[in-house]
Amino acid sequence: MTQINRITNGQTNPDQRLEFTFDGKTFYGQGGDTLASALLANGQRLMGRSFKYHRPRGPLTAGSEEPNALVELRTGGRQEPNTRATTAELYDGLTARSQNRLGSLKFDLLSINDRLSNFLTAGFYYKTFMWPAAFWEKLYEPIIRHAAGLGSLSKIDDPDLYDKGFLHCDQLIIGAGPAGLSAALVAGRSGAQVILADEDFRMGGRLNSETFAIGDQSGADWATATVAELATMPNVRLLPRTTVIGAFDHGIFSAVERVSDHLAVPATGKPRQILWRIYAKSSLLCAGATERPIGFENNDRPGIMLASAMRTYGNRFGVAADKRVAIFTNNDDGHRTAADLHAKGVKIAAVVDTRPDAPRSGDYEVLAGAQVIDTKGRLGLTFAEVREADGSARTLEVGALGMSGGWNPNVHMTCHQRGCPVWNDTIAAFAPGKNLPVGMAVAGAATGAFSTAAALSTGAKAAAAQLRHLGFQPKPPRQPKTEDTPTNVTPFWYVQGCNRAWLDQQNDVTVKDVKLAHQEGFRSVEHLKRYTTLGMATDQGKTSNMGGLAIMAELAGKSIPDVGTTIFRPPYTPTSMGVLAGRSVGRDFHPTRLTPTHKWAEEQDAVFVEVGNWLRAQWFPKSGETHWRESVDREVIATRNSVGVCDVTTLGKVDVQGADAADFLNKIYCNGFAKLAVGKVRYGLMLREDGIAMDDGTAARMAEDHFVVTTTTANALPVYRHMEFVRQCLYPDMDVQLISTTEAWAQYAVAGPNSRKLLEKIVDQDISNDAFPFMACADITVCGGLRARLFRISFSGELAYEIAVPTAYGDALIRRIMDAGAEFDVTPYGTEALGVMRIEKGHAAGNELNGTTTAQNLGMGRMVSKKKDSIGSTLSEREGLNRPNDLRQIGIKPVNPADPVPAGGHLMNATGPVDAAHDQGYVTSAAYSPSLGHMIALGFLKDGANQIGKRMRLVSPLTGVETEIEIASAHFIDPEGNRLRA
Amino acid sequence: MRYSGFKVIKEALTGHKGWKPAWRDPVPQAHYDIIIIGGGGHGLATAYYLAKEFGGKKIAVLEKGWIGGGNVGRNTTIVRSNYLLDGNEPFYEMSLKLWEGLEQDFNYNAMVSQRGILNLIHSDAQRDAFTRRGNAMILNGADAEMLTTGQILDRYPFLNVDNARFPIKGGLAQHRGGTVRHDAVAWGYARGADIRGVDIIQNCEVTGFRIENGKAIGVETSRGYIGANKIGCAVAGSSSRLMSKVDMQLPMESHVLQAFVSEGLKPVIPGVITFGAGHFYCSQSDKGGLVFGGDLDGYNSYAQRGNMPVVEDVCESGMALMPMLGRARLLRMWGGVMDMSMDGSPIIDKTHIDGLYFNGGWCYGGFKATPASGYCFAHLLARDMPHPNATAFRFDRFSRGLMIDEKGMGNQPNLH
Amino acid sequence: MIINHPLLGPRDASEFTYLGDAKLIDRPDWQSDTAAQDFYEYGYLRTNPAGEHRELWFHEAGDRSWLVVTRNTLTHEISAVEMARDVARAQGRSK
Amino acid sequence: MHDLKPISALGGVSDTIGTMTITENSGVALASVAARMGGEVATKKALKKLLGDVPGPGRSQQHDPESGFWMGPDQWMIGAPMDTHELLADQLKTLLGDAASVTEQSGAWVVFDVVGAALPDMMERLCAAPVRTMVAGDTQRTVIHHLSCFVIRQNGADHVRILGPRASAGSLHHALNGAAHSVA
Repeated sequence: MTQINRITNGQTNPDQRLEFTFDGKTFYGQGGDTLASALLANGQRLMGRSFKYHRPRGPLTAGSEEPNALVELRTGGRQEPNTRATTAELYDGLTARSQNRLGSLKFDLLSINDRLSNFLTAGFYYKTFMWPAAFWEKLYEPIIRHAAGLGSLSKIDDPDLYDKGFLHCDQLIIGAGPAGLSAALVAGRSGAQVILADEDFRMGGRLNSETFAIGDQSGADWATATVAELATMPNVRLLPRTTVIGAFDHGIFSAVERVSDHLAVPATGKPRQILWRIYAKSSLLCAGATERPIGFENNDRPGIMLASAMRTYGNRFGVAADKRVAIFTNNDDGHRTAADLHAKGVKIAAVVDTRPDAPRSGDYEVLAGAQVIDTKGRLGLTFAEVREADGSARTLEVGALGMSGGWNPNVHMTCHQRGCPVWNDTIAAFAPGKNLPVGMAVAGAATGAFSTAAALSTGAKAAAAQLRHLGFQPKPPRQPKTEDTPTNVTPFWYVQGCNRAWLDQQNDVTVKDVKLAHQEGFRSVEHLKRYTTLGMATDQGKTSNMGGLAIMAELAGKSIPDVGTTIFRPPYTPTSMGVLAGRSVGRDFHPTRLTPTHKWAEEQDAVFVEVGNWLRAQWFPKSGETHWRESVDREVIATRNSVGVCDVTTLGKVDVQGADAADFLNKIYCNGFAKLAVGKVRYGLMLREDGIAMDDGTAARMAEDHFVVTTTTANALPVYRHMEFVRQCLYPDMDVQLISTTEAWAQYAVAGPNSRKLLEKIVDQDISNDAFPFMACADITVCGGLRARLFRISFSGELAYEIAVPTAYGDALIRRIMDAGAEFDVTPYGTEALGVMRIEKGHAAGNELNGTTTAQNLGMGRMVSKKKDSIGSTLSEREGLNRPNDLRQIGIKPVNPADPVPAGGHLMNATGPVDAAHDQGYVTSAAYSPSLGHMIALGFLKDGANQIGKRMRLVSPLTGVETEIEIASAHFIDPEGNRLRA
Repeated sequence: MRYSGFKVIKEALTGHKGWKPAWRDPVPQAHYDIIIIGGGGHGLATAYYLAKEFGGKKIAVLEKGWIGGGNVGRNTTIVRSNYLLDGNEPFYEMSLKLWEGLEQDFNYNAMVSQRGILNLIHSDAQRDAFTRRGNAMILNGADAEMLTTGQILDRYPFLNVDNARFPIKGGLAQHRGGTVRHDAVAWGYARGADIRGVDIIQNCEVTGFRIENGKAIGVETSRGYIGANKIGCAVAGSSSRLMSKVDMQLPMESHVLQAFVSEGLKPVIPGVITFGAGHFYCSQSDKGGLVFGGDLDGYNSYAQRGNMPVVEDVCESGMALMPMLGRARLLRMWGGVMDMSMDGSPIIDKTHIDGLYFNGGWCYGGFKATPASGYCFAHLLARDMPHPNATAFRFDRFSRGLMIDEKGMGNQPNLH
Repeated sequence: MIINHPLLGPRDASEFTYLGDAKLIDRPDWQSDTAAQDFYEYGYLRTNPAGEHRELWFHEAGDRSWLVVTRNTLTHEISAVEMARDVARAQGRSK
Repeated sequence: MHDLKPISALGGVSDTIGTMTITENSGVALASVAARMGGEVATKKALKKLLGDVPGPGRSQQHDPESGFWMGPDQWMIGAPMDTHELLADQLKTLLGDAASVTEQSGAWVVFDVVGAALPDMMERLCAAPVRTMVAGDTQRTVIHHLSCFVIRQNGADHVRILGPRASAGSLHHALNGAAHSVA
């Protein structure tokens, strides 16, 4: 198909012939085209269907405010729904499909909704579909949901990369139209660090769409030359294809650069888009303005568009919207479109100007005081019905109609911190208000100064003012001569008496809907928006909000500013979720932390498990083992019978030094530490200030003024933060220094009756029971001199040690331990076996320290020293935390050894009802104990301490389990603790 | 005027002339039996149930702006009763049951859609915790089901399993959970209350309370003094500001919670899904937008807007869970101000001032709680005793050590 | 947001962790007769102002300093940033 | 003398991507020094002697054999060649005595040297540190891919040293390489 509506070449490149398909049909466009301009060049006006009534639609605009021409771009994992054809940069091989249709774009079966529109008015769904209740999910809603929505996701993973980046500048200039470019010149020449961002792939803004000159060159050429000069300045960063999406607190902006969206596929290793976080000392908003449509019957047919868009297609893309066009305007600017297109040989049927005193603007008919009252054409405009000033009717045969209802400054970014725009009568529109985001100024059309001359001068002035404030000496240049016509507009929002005149073209909100909402009492702007969905479409109301406001004002007999405005929120244009996520996706969602034995464990075919960001060995399967339980049982038994080794590096470690170190620990632990002897370790329980258990661990006194504190793996960070809070904010004069050493030391538990024998082969010092008893600690050396630490502590309940060496030696040490332990058949064990043994021993862990349990609950009530002040001690004494029948940690075993005792189950009395009212407690941790030959569990039970031996029921209706169990001591193994002292 | 399909058709054929305002715009009377401060979901629901269930007469709702302009219109529209603790679960289950009959009850289609809610599990400890919770739900008469990864993938085939940093190991489902068209809840309650004689007074800001020898007797407002026998405050987000007028310090902080919606898409996400290894929950509205949210911004704020780090954090989680989302676009983001209480649970209680009652501290739970909150607050106002399902929501639970801490985060509001 | 660190200058707030009201510095005396009430108010009651708020931030991904930031909760404008340790000392806290 | 062989987090990996070279530097011994209360003056005096100058907030002192940077109030990280200073912590403790608390940190960090013409472009894809305007010795602790890292502007014009948590060396390395590819 030829480009029948390509009139000149504008700024596109005819030598660059680009092939693309739309709904499977092949077309050709030129370099510099958008998808919309290329389709229009090919005479394809119909590009989409509206949301509710499925009306045929073509482009209303030539920019990012487009409500109608939305397509599914690309295919497969790169399929991108709701892409604006008006901004999609054409590339060779582009494929696009129309969306939101049932059947073909031409014959959309759901266009039946248009016939039923009278029944489907604003908010109709709130009044029906209520009977019978069950039908909503089953019948009504599925129908509505499938009719609703626009484009579709592929359901395939997005294959592209997204980057994030951070930029710093003195001045961020948003928009590279005449105002932005002239500002950038001033700023660039002043030596300031400048960022100039524009959403378009070609900088210049309206200058590329207009014909008037700047000095002795065309506006477009001036823009090109200016951009070229800016590009030579090292202190200026040009960001084309970059949308500043939001203004956030303290001068932080977010911007999305579309690096590869104009390519079929991003280059290898290169991102599709970049999310820039811009730290700007000042910002200058030069976002321009957006033209307004006019409300009249059937003003939504393909071919009807904003006059400025028609001009953009003509001047920039060299495309006529149609061979015969008319203009409907209430201001002088509309005439420009007629004049420009006329000069390009397009037939101007007439300029319909609502103003009785409409000017003559060229060699074509101007109908003063006339209005377009209706249009015809099923899939595209064919006729426009006009009512002339004298009331007589007139039919114009046209394929395109340009609407010019005046211009709205693009104030969006000025509202992102809830600033409110103010009404400006001369332009009959809202302009930026007072309370702008900190450090922001506005220039050019965004302020309501619509002439090119005003844009150049206000841009330069505003930039200079900001830069002076920052201590630069900018020199505003002499501005070249250029267009400086005053704005001349007579407000005209919609043709009286019309009903189906579209305000929000995508959401199908018409004048009639706004009137109905008003009639039903939805009279605040927020209520109108929410009830009619006006302005809630993907164009965020850029072309529709004003019309709605104007009609409400009329109905309420108020002025537009009295009715109010709607505040714009980020993002300025819809933003892909991919770029907001950046690289933190898939396996890179969070960083991975590996233990010092990771490489070695992989060699042992360990199975790993995520513990926070850590990967820990869960168990070490041996050949022949078919079920994880076999491996875990073997590891437990081997450890209890001989010796096992487990990497416990992930436990948090904090180095606490200073003269007041002991007093400090006395504050953060509820039990006492002042009297702990050097060379000894003590278990410590840490409470939150609210008296609830926060974390537990050990503190080893390496010297008078030096402790090594361990935390649980999960709480390493919060506990360190808490300790710094206590140190800096509560006891600022304590001589204490803290630093985390979690990753500085590789630490392994060596547990089991043969653990001493094993370690004696490695440790250089005497570690006999006398020399190194239970709960001893020391700086030692291993293997003939490597500095190390040894702690005689036991999580498993066996004779056990934890040995630590600098991380770099962790790999060597585990291998040495395995060699030295070969004669004892030393067995590596993972987190599962670790868990089994701690449950067998009744040690509380994460499942028990769940943020709601007290020392009492854990059976450690007596640990809370009353003789001293420690964090949480006072609030731990509240009555509610000290009731006689409070939950107590207990052990649980099945009456029938074969029965399961699932964690998460609840405890009920042996007889009586099973419901919440009779809930006695719950199971926190459970495991199969190979030592005992049945499952065991830990849990919390009301008045548990006095229930040992009681028969109860463990119920888990969720998993269909009900087991008869017996309450036992939590210490299933070696309750007297003989083994660990052996 | 009763709404029905028949009525819609009749009006369509007669030019929609017959539609009346959904609620009146009355002038404030000099005195009411009961004044509810706050025309949000909870305030309107309270007035509705007072009038409908407790024979209340002469009731007014005072709203400083437009009804439904607060959190009831700024949330992610999720309803569920998947709570763990005794103090909470019966209350939220009561709320879910009220949702189930709500539309027929107040004759307004709020699009209560029980499409199910799913909490994903990524670790064994999480499975233990969710098992305990699921059991608690069932023991309280709610529904819960533990799903395998396979069952989950049948319904959500696009979830990331083969390249996940935190693999999905199952999920706890509540099939009766789902979503509700949030604005319609406020409008439906307003209309239902208005029909029953409640005066809904918009643009009427309470500027102070009139207290006489220890008893509240009325409120000063931007539209003059209004007397009342009882005054109920339900102004989530502004609770501390309002109660400071009677020198009350509350056990809560105000925090901003952002919510997001994508461009309209054809149906892709059937139910409500919650990521267990990051901050992300998501559903798809009937209009086609993906409605999603995550964590608080984390700092005290009364500004109904947030900042980018949380936006990025939420989208990271969304992409980690559903890599297809890279091609979807975020359309709008907004912030709501949450009363974050000290244990993450609400307060429905009398104050130390006779005749002054308080409802607030809803944290994230506010929207789903709307019906039960209204019902129980109405019960307290009408009968001067707490509803059996709301006995734990008292002020003094903190001084007495009876916190209701679902998350186990303690007295730090931004962690709940 | 940007927090102007007294030692390090402007830093992105995302490097910090928020705790809450700076009144948390004023931990009550455990031996006072009113200790129970004092700790309840310290732990649970907040003025939660709509306006200037003195609050604690921890420079987690920075120098590990606790800061007292004075920030307007309506506008997010930050008017002062101090080292919490200095504030604590100035308020008479010691050991 | 013991015979245990230390290994670095990534075996001293070095990649060249475009103009950028990213190398794991396994030869740095590290120890933290925190002045004790009342020991501030003595500590600074000793550090001045050791480093030539005491780096203030946001600064590092590049000096041979020991170098150091400011970590926090009255706290510094000292670095030195591993082969000569494996016992750096002990050496510092001897030097400082009770004036300061010293903690061995060698194992806690992975050290990358990032060198190349595209350095500023690469770094701005990684963190908020204003690498373009940072001068030699400027040091910032900041976040790279969720990891808290030190970014140190070295004397070489296009050289930064990055210290990150050793356990996450692989993730950090992956992030650095990814950024290098983006700007290659």
